[in-house]
Amino acid sequence: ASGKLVLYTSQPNADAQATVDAFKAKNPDVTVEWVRDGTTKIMAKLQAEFAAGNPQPDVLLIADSVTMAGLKRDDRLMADTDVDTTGYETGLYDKDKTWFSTKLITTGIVNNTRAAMTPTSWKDLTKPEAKGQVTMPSPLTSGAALVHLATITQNPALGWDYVEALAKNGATASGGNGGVFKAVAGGQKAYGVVVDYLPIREAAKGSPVNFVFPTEGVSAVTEPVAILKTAQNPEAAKAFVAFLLSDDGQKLAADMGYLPAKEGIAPPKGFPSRDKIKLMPFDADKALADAEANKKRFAEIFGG
Amino acid sequence: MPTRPLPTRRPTRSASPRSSAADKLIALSNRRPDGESLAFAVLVVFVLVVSILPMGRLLFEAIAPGGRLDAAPLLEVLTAPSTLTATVHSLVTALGGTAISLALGTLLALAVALTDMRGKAALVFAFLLPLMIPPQVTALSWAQLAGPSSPLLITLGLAPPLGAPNPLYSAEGIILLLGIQHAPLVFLAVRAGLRGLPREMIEAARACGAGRVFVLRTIILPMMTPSLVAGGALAFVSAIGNFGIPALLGIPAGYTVLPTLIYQRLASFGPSIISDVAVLSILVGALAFAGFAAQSLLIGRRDFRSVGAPSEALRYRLGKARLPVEIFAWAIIVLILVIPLIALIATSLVSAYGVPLSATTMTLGNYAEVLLRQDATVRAFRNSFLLAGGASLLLMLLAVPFAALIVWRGGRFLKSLAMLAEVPYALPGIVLGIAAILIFIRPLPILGFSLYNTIWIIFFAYLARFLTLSLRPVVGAVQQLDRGLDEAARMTGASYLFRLRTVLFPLLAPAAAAGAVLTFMTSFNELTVSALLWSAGNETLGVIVFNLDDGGFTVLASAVAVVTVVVIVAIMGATALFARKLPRGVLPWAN
Amino acid sequence: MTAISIRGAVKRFGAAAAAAVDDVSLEIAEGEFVALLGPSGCGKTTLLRLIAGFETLSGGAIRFGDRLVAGEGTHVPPEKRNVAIVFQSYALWPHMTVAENVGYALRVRGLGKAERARKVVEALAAVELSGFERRRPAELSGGQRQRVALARCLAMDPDVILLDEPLANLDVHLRASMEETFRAFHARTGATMVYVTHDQAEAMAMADRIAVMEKGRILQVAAPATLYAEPANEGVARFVGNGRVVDCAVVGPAGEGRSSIRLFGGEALVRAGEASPASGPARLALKPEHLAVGEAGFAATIRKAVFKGAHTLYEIEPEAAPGVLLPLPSDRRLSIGESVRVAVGDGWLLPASAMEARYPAAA
Amino acid sequence: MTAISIRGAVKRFGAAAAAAVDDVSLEIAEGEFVALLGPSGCGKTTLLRLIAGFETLSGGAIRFGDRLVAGEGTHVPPEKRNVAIVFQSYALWPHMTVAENVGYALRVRGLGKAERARKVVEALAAVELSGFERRRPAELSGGQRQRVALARCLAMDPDVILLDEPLANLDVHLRASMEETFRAFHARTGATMVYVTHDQAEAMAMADRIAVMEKGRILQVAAPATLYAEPANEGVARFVGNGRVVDCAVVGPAGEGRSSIRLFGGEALVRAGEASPASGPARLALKPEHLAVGEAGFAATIRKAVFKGAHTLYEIEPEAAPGVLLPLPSDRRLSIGESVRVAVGDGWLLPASAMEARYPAAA
Ligand SMILES: Nc1ncnc2c1ncn2[C@@H]1O[C@H](COP(=O)(O)OP(=O)(O)OP(=O)(O)O)[C@@H](O)[C@H]1O
Ligand SMILES: Nc1ncnc2c1ncn2[C@@H]1O[C@H](COP(=O)(O)OP(=O)(O)OP(=O)(O)O)[C@@H](O)[C@H]1O
Ligand SMILES: [Mg+2]
Ligand SMILES: [Mg+2]
Repeated sequence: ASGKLVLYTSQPNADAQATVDAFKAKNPDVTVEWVRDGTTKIMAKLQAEFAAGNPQPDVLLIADSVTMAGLKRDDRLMADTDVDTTGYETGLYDKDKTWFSTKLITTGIVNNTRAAMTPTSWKDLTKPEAKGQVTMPSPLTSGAALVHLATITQNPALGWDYVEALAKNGATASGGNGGVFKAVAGGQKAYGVVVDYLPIREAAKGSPVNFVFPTEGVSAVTEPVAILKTAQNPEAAKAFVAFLLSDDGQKLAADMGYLPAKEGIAPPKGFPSRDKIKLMPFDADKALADAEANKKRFAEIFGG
Repeated sequence: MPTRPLPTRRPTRSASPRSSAADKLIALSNRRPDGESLAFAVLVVFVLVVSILPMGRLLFEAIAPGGRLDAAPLLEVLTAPSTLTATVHSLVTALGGTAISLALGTLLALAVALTDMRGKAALVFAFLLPLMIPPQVTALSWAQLAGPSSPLLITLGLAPPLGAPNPLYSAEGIILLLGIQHAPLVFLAVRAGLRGLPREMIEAARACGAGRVFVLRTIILPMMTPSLVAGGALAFVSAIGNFGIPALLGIPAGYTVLPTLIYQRLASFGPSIISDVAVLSILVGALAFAGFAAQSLLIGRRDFRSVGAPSEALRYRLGKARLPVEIFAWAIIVLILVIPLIALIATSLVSAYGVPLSATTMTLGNYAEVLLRQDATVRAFRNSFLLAGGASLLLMLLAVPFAALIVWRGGRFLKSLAMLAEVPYALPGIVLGIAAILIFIRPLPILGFSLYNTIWIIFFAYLARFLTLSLRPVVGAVQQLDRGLDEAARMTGASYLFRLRTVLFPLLAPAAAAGAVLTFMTSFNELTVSALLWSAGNETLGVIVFNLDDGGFTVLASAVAVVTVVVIVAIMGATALFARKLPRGVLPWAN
Repeated sequence: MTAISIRGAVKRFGAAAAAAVDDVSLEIAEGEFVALLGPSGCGKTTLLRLIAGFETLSGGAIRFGDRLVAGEGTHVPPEKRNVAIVFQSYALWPHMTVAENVGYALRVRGLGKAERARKVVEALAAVELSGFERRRPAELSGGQRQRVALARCLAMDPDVILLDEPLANLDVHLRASMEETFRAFHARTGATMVYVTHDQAEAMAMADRIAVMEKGRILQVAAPATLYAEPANEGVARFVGNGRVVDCAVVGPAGEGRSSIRLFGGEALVRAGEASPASGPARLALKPEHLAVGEAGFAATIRKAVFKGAHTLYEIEPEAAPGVLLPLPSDRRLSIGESVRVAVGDGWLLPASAMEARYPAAA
Repeated sequence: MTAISIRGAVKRFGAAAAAAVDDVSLEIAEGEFVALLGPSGCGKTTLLRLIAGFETLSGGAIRFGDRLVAGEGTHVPPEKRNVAIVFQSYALWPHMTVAENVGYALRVRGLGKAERARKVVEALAAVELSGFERRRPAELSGGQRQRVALARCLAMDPDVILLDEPLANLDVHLRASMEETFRAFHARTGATMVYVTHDQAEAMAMADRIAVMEKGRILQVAAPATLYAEPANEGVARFVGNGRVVDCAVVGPAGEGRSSIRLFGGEALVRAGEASPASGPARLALKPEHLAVGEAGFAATIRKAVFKGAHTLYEIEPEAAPGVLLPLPSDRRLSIGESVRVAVGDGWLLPASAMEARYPAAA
């Protein structure tokens, strides 16, 4: 492949740079232009480009499968049937092969090391010890939180009863994962529902936090990659997707500190091995269909 | 004989009868548009392009999503209960915040301009700095401060029990922080107005036996109405459009205002996001517009011109009250500047977020990382400096003639134009960004190239967004200016541009500079507009800070923010060195 | 040649009922020095601003020579009219020094620095402000400010100079010396000058012609001596020279343009024009100096005395006309309440037309 | 009793070399009407502002009665002095209507609305501005503004009124009527008034005493008639009443306070004080009305003529003293260049001390 490839991603800067560098090492003829921003902003940008009838990117590497499901529903994505998906659980890629998960960013529990208990189960957060001490990202603003909510409510063992119990126990839902992590690391709250890499990476640097993969399993956003129907350079785009899903691509994800999506790739330091992490089942299309209803119900429960 | 329209060409009196050729030349020169009309045309086009065009584009998107006329989304959004709630919340917080800004800004402006308080320069300097600190940072540090784990409250024994709701996560909290954040806007406007207040106006009242408070209430404040209105309008519009503070304090409390509602809409997956958002932002624009309309009704046709040259600084002696007043003023500075700044600095000095700052954990590694290793930071400094400097300079140049036209030429057209020009400032930055994308993603007609993915689209958005910041203080100043000063220049035959340069600019310099400072400081670390519009190589400081923070590198983000503040302080300090060479009052912090 | 021709000029501010300038027509010849005289608020400043182009006409037209500058849909902006104006409020630029204020017009014309400096020094010397070059307006006294405004105008070397009470704040001496400056300037440059003032002495001393205004209208335009000696109507008679207008009865003509009249029970010879009534009731314009305390004349009582330096100005009440008060200057020491005989040495019978009610009731 | 006592007042602006007010001492009695007269820039306004408390003294002291209000480390702020002031620049508040401007001081005192309205109407009537209550300053003519400023001051009913050229922008008639207003007001309230003016006639007509200033100093303080007839020094002699000072030789006393002198080759009898030189060279103060064209007297040439309405003011040059120009009013028609005989009817021999060089060289 060769030519110019335009990538929109919500990866952190350094990660995006590393990804692009590694891809270019393999595909020296491709020049990559990439734009990095928060999921909401990058989507707003993209939506505006759609509205103006001139979308710029060839490839998207963003956020979560629900967002991708939405784009697929709006018929914005191109199917890539050539790609090799061996080693990927079904559910980690679209059945029509329009999007493919590239890593697992799981949502679990973080606790401040000074907290009264170390939780092991989601239900621990509804215990009296945790009253008023739990904070979590709001599904109204965070994509990961919305996926988490959908996963929890799709799980018959937890469901909306669990969400209501959390609310009753004084849990707050604010902003995004960054805010939650800061609240727990800063000691304002004892427990938080948060994505894995933040506490694991910062704990390694000395931050007073501990991350727990609850026994019921975790939800995960999978940072899927997809090619736009309007891509100018589908060849390079396909090469990019293939690279991300390859062993090399997955090792790169692990090097950056994320759980690889492909089985058989060693997890990064600080993570338990891949088979010890249980993923709760998740249906992206259903989550998309339910998204507005879920948000509304959540808002009612948490008074937002 | 008395018709000698081209004095520049005939500097000395000539008795010779004028030739018919000269007559023709004169007739021609009469038909040729004069400088003022030219300026008028340029300004109208400018406002049309930078203000009306984006809003028009959004309006189009609202009523015709995807190009097909369809009022359904419009009605749906407007009639949604959440829209009504958010609108009411927006109004409540913006009005409350404006009240606090007005009180705080006016109080300090009066103290600085009218009393013999000490250390004015430093105070003004410190009072303006919070403009530099992103609202999110302020909100966060205050939230930390007021919460159960607040070190300050714990020390004072006032800390609420662990887990108790943070009092700042409420409408009141939002109002308080909005008020604090925008107080400098009011301060700068009122300060500039006070500089032009003729001394005799106050003296006449004092001679009537009026005490200080009475003079303040009946003379100074009423005469400051244009400035107060200007400052108040800015504060109101800023509050209406503010996202950072209600996002941090309102979302946890379930208190949604229009900008946060817009953000939530953007984070959803509906196919009509853009048109929904357009409708909501039109609502925001309408609120801001209503605000301006109310304000201009408030001033009405009243005349605030004062005859006579402004005199030297007024110095009310505070006497025994001096120390308490000084302490009070500095206490405010501690609250609005020192505390957030300390939080910011502390965060930037530790290796990881949440690590307590101590002699052993302190490190300069974050600074080394952002300054030495990440070249994007340095690039962002350069970009932001150029963007902010360019925008504030260009807008300052345009604001003076524009303000003079608005006030002196008047007319409904110009007044409406001026009000419309202010609306983009109230739009949430992300919406303005969307509008800019909608306009510029396609190649420009005729020119054939696209501004998209260049730094110029950010520049354009800055011009649209900050026009009002530059314009408002100048409009207030012109309203207080004796028109005779311009007329005296006209009769010398001075052309429009020459008058602009030699009379209007110097006379309005303090107000224009106040506007430019506001523009520079707020655009220097602007985030929400450039977040959508930046592209590789065109990062701005706000984008860098946000991306670092968003990626979990809060400590690095803090380091960049601290460096930003330091750079601004350095710039402000450096300009103070040249203060003597500039007309008095140009630099708000150089007395 | 006509320099400025004003035809039926009207200026209304907003929807205000009364026009500030009301159907004014005035022809000013090239190089002429015309004074606008009239009570406060009569529209002098407004008329001046119309000429300068700072106000737009509500009606009528103004021409400079043949060139239409205002009215009939045209409005030439002030900067294209080459008229200089000295503002009543000075309008000095506070951010410039005195020298910069004065040199502004020269800068506009692109004069070199040295030449500019020379002319500024000259203009400042003419208003006796040498040495004040580097001050700023805020550091000047009121009179000094006025003189700077004057110097700024002189330095412009314009075709038409409009002056709005330029000497109002100056003392007698400075005023006399400024009057001299104006006269000299006028003689030297031949500029057309329109001079607004409320000070008659100033107007009389300098102007070729004087236009007397009242309530937005022009009452009379004439040379100072004519205006003084032969006012066309009661308004002018009363306004100029502290005049009074009283009722009298014309007995008949007395030759040499004089008529014999009966006044306050006495007799007198006064001047009469062709339009003055030849007999019967008439209105007589009297100036203070027409009256003198003497042996003969009508009987009157001293009512008031005001010291004026050179003389004392008394107010007398004729015994035949209680309520009428007339000014009378005298060197003599008279006491209030004293009865005296007053001789009428001169006077002017107003034209018959003036009796027609526009200005009824004697002073 | 002394209302205002100024002792050695000095005011310096910044590091400027010359003091704006320089060692001024002045005692003003309660209820007195004192005028400050002097050329532009002589420090009148500054002295007034010192009395009002708007400027701080650089030296000396000011007392109101026994109360020290300024100097010796004290500075009572203006609002505590109960002095009213009418500013040269009016200082009307643009955001208030005329009625609000005038009623301000009454509001300060907490007067009821009805009473306030009544007093405002009264004050406006006194300045002939009834019916202007609801206008704003921007809608008034210059003279109207000045009258509003005046009414504002009158309505205050203060102990001390300071007026800074309050009539400068009014026409003669209004001015006369305002003068009347001041006098009546002064008589009614017995307020102490300090009146700054450059108009001598005004000062003469109204003031009990006049202080003549020059370059920050007071030259003489005296009743108007004294000041006019018997100036203490050359400065006053020249400043007041268009006077001139010329060299003469005293021949000897002539009784009745008169001396016989030789002047321009002629002889004359003039007034002399006790301090006037009894013989030898002396300085003679002449006013225009002391000179008359007649059969006798010194020979002189007519150099200039200025029409003044009631008379013409000529300028004559004595043949015995080329270069000296003297004003001379006359009803006669004289032409420029004509030779005439001029009789000296009066004059005042300046005190000997005045010869000591402070004001050398005759006019
Ligand atoms: N902008 C304005 N709006 C309304 N009325 C005005 C305005 N300017 C002037 N006037 C009115 O017009 C009339 C004429 O005003 P003008 O200033 O011409 O008077 P003037 O003859 O110059 O008086 P003065 O000698 O007092 O300066 C006055 O009655 C004044 O109140
Ligand atoms: N703020 C100031 N700074 C410096 N010099 C000043 C200031 N105010 C006045 N002066 C100077 O002090 C002197 C006296 O000024 P003042 O205003 O008292 O004069 P005045 O007698 O009122 O004159 P006028 O009749 O022209 O109003 C003048 O030479 C003036 O230039
Ligand atoms: Mg006027
Ligand atoms: Mg003065």
